[in-house]
Amino acid sequence: MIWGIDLLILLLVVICAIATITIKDLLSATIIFGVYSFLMCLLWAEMGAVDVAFTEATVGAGVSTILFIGTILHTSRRSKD
Amino acid sequence: MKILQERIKHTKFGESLIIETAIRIMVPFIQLFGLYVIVHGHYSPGGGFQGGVILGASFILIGLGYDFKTSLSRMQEKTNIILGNLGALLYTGVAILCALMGGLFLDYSALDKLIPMGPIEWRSFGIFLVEVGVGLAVMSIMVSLFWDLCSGGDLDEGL
Amino acid sequence: MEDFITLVIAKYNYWIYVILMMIGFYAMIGKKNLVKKLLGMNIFQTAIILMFVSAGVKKGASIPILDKHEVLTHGIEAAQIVNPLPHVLMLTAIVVSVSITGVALAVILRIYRKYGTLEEDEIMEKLGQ
Amino acid sequence: MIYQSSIWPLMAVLVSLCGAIPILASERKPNLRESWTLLIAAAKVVIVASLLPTVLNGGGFVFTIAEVIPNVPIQLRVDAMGMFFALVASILWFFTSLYSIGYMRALDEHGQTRYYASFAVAISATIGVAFSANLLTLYLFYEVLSLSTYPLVTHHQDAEAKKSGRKYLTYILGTSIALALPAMLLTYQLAGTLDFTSGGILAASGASPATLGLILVLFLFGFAKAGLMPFHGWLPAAMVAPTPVSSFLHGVAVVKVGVFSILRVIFHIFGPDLLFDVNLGVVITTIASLTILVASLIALTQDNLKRRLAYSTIGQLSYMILGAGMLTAAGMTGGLLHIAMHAFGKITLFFCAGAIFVATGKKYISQMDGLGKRMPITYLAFFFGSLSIIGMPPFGGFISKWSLATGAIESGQLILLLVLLTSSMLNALYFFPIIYRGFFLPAAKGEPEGIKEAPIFCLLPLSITAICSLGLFFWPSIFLQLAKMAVIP
Amino acid sequence: MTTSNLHMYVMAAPLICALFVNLLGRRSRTYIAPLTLGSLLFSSVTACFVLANALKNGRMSYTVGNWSPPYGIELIIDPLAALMLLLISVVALLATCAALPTVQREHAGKEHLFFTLYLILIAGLMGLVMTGDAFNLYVLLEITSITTYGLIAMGKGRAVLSSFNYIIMGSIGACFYLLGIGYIYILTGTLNMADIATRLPLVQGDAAVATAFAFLIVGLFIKMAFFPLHGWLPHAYSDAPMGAGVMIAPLMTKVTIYLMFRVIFSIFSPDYAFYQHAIIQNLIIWAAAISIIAASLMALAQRDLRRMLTYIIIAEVGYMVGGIWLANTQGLTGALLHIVNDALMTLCLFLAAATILYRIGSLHFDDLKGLYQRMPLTMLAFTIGAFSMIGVPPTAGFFSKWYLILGGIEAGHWEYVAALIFSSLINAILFFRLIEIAYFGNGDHGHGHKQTLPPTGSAPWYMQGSLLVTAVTLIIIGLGSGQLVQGVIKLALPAGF
Amino acid sequence: MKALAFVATLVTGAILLYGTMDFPAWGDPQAPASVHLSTHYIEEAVAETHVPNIVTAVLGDYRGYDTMFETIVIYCAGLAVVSVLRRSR
Repeated sequence: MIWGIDLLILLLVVICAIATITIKDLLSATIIFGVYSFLMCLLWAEMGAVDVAFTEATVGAGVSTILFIGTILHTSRRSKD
Repeated sequence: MKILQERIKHTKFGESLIIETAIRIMVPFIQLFGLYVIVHGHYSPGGGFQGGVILGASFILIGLGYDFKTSLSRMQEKTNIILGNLGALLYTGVAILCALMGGLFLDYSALDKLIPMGPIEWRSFGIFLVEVGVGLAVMSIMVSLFWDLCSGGDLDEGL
Repeated sequence: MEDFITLVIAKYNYWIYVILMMIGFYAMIGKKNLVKKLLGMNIFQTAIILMFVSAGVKKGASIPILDKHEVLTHGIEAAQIVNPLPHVLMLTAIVVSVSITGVALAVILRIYRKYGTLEEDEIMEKLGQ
Repeated sequence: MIYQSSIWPLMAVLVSLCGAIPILASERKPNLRESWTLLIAAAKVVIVASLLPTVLNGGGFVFTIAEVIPNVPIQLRVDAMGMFFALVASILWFFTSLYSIGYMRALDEHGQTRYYASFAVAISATIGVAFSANLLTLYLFYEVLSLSTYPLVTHHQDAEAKKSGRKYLTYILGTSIALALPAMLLTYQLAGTLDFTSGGILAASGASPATLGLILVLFLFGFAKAGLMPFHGWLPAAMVAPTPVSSFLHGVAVVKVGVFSILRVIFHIFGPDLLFDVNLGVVITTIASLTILVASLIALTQDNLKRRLAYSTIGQLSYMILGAGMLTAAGMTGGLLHIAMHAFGKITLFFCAGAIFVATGKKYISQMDGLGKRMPITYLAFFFGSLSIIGMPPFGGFISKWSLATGAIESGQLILLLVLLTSSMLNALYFFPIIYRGFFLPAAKGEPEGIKEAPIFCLLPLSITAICSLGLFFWPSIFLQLAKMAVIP
Repeated sequence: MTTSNLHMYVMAAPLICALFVNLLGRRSRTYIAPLTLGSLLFSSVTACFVLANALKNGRMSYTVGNWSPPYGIELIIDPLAALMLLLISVVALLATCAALPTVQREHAGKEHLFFTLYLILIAGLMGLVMTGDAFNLYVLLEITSITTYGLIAMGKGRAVLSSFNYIIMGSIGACFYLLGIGYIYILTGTLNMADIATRLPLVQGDAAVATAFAFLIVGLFIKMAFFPLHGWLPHAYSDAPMGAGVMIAPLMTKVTIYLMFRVIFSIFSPDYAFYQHAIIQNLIIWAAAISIIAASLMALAQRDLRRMLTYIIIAEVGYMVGGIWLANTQGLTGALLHIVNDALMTLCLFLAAATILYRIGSLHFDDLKGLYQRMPLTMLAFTIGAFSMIGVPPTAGFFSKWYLILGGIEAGHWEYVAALIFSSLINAILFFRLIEIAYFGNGDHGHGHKQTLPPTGSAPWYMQGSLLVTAVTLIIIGLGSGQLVQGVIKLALPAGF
Repeated sequence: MKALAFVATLVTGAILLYGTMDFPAWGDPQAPASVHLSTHYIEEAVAETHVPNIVTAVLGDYRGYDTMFETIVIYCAGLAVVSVLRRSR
């Protein structure tokens, strides 16, 4: 286990999380959230939790993002904060 | 003008031959993989839930690549709901069946009285059964979530 | 100082999860946009999942999928395999989280249909009239 | 005292409670409904009277309904004190039922079914209070009584009734929840039981005098039905009710339930000895004396006949509490006895007020000039009643007042005697003008000629109760004996 | 195998029937009522046997899947859990009688969806009271939440907004609970409540245990709408469809309070929860007192029956939380008894509200004039429920309040005692205001408010029947509270109380 | 409002951080979580259920009750979405 990569991913995860909640365009925020999920999934795979990683990859980065996008397209992309 | 609008409505916007073909080729493999993940959950990562999501994703992909109507025609809404119900029913039914067969709730080895094949083997098989149930339910619900959320609940116009 | 650095090395994973959790929590209660709140909720839940998964990690251990015959004949040393229990729990938690997300999105759609906006303060203004 | 287990106390309570059902059922047949009412009233008198001999012989009955709280069951018990009150209430209910029929029919009131049903529940609760074996049971029936009288007070369902009903509930329910309930809980916490035991249950608890004083004050004001000032305001307000309600409930049942509860607390929760030891009798007598004097003075200024009677009631109620507060045998007997004597007197007065209203539609004393000549029986009865209240011989009121006065002397607090005498004088001052106006002043000009006595159903009960007040002077033995047995076990 | 599966059938019946309601109900409406009522009736009857068994044999440990306790999921059926099972099934059964016609009117075409969610919610609540596993509790908590979100969002008006608000708050609560469980898992390595309880005292880290405790309790506080965290409840419960509110309002908060009881006594020890942090204990009791007073005052400001009732629910939560944290026998007895009583009281009032809504089409105070003449039986039951809320003997509400106040006196928490009495008074005002409106107003001189109300028909007999049964039960429970306390609740109190 | 949220977040985070002080070091094989329950699963699960993927074994059998409700949760989510979104006909 190379803790450099570990730390890098963790840092990226935090950056993605902050970006997700600060970006005003909801569609972008959702996509970044997908990235966040995917990074999370990497992290867990690296920690040995393959099943969880698998699930997160299919659900968090996949279906969840699509659902978000579907909703946003039916509502509005705009966010004041 | 009106005719033009009609025509725009009928020519499926946002579709290209490449995407359609790619999806047409990919979907069966994705579904196969989904089934593999469900069935092979005992020996590799995955299981009912992940496989179910993948199966569902294949239908979602149809909905994304083609249009809404096509995905609805591939999987009837009614069938979908019945499948989801059957999945949940399979799980709870097995659980109850274990209790009715004289064991405890969800004690798969009690099913040995039904078909004798060894209590431990039954545990393995019981897990398989419920995984299939989970897979069915999850697939159906994922598709249903997609349909409803991406069409705003009307099931006519999708993404 | 030495102690502090060892503490950092030993615990930084936990700290990252606390930071993520704070980000999510803040979005849930501080943001006005309903979708943002929901994204915050998802971040919150992933943070918790991260915590659980971290709890199952063992240095130098392998994934919890074994060789059936090997194990049945020779047995296995528990320290070689990561702790599978948190994984199981978190599978459930992920499912729960996606279910809630689904329901919340449906509710958001209805809210938009009714009020034409997703900003909390604008909705409140509309209600006030 | 040996109590024998028996279902009859429960029957005494239930007979009218269950009686409410046939009354409600026969809504469309007034005659049937009124027959039910009378039948139930008669049955109640019979049941209560049938328990009397045993009690007079020093026995008693007990019946446990449910075991609700450790050491505190919901239990009925018939002892001398309860018997005393139950007897008064059940006899007078019979007369009131008769009177109600006449009154309600003459005025053609609406909602008579509800009226009779509520009345039946109310009398049930009254008997329940009388036969309660412990404070919890008493509280239970006390609350039932408060709630069941609400429809009676607000019978007219107009704005004034609404206002009075609100006031009524605020005072009665408010005090019972805010004051009596905590007091009861404190008692339970200190004593571990709530059983009425002669000699009291708090004596053994070793509570400090301050705590005891607090509990006592909470009880005194908590049972606001007794009308101790400053929690008396509901009684004049409740006079908007039809007169039979005022006469029976606010002359007898409701107010006496309040007094009875306080007497129970003094006799059987604290015990006179404990009160004497920590010198808390003074608290009771002070509050009671103030109420007596102030209420009598206010009564002088009232022009509405029923309101004057209401203030008079407030004053008279405090006599009973005053008697108990003297903590002497004679005083306590007098207090208890006054329940009966005042009941017979006051109900007569209210009946007369009602009869006047039925016959003439008049409510105010200033309009009643010269009525005595046209309604001689009513006015004579009124005369008897007021004499009894004032305490003149040969009327029942004299006996209780005499006993009270003896008690005051025994206790050495001569100021109390002064209070009694002053108040009697004030009583005379606010009653005699009415009679004087009735008999000796000429009727006002423009008075319609056709005024005559109220219907027979009104007239009969009031004559009987008036005669009873007279008779009680000569044959007070049953009540006297019961009162004595209650005070000296 | 000596252990019985009875309690599992209690829970499984609504669960399985829920799936069938969805399958068959979409074909024809006629399947729904028999399936729903049948399963709940079965549950109620079975729950009686479970309770009898539990009283006879004492606490029973049941392992799902026949794995010995720390490895498999353990269920605990003690008298209290059995009592809660019975309570839930009976309340649900009675509520369903009112829910069926209401839903038929409000959500025609969606009944199968409604009742599927409804039955799963009931099954989830039943699972909650039995579980002995901390993580299983989380999953079940989420089941109940997610069904509730759905049910509430089906309502009219601003229901969706309330539902979203509830989703956010509920998720925060559940996440906090999960965080607490995570901490405990990291410290002890187990999820079984009994196992945690044995291993927790050996754990070195005091800070982590305290954090875990704080998050578990705060999470549950959010879920039960305890005072500063109550903001979501009034809207959520008053905007919910009446059919759902009738069942959710009596059960949800009560079950959560029961869970708090379980967490305190099964995971932690009373010694840890109450005595090591006396400041926290005082703080919570103060919060309970403030909660009671504030919620009562808020209720006073409402002009709609259902909103008023929701605020009363918050006040009642204060009663029970305070009672548990008083940490003495009387307080605990009172709190547990009040869980039972309050569920029935709230049920009675909500059933009455549902019946009135069905008939009149509105619950605004101005529209309730003269109800005593129009619906005497309903108002009679309502009055009994109101008396119970106020605490008039011999209705049930009086007796639990009795124990609670005694507990407060014993513990010397006078603020709590004062709050209880104050709230009784406020309740008296609240309900008598209503009773006055319903008793007096003759409806015809409406002051401009008299709009056209939806067409009304008299409520079906089973709706009124369940209401009357509830009202009578209130009195029976009141008279039988001695037996209830001695026979069940005394057995349920943890050791040392 | 934002300030309040921020403060609440900080307080929550601080408490959580305070709690992590007592945690075992990250990846410690001797941590309580790694030595108590999970060893049983790792060592016995295959023999007891004949499933080599321990996660599946625990998910499907040891904690099958959880998983059953997990399925119900997602089932409910689907139903809830349908019931919330569909306009009633």
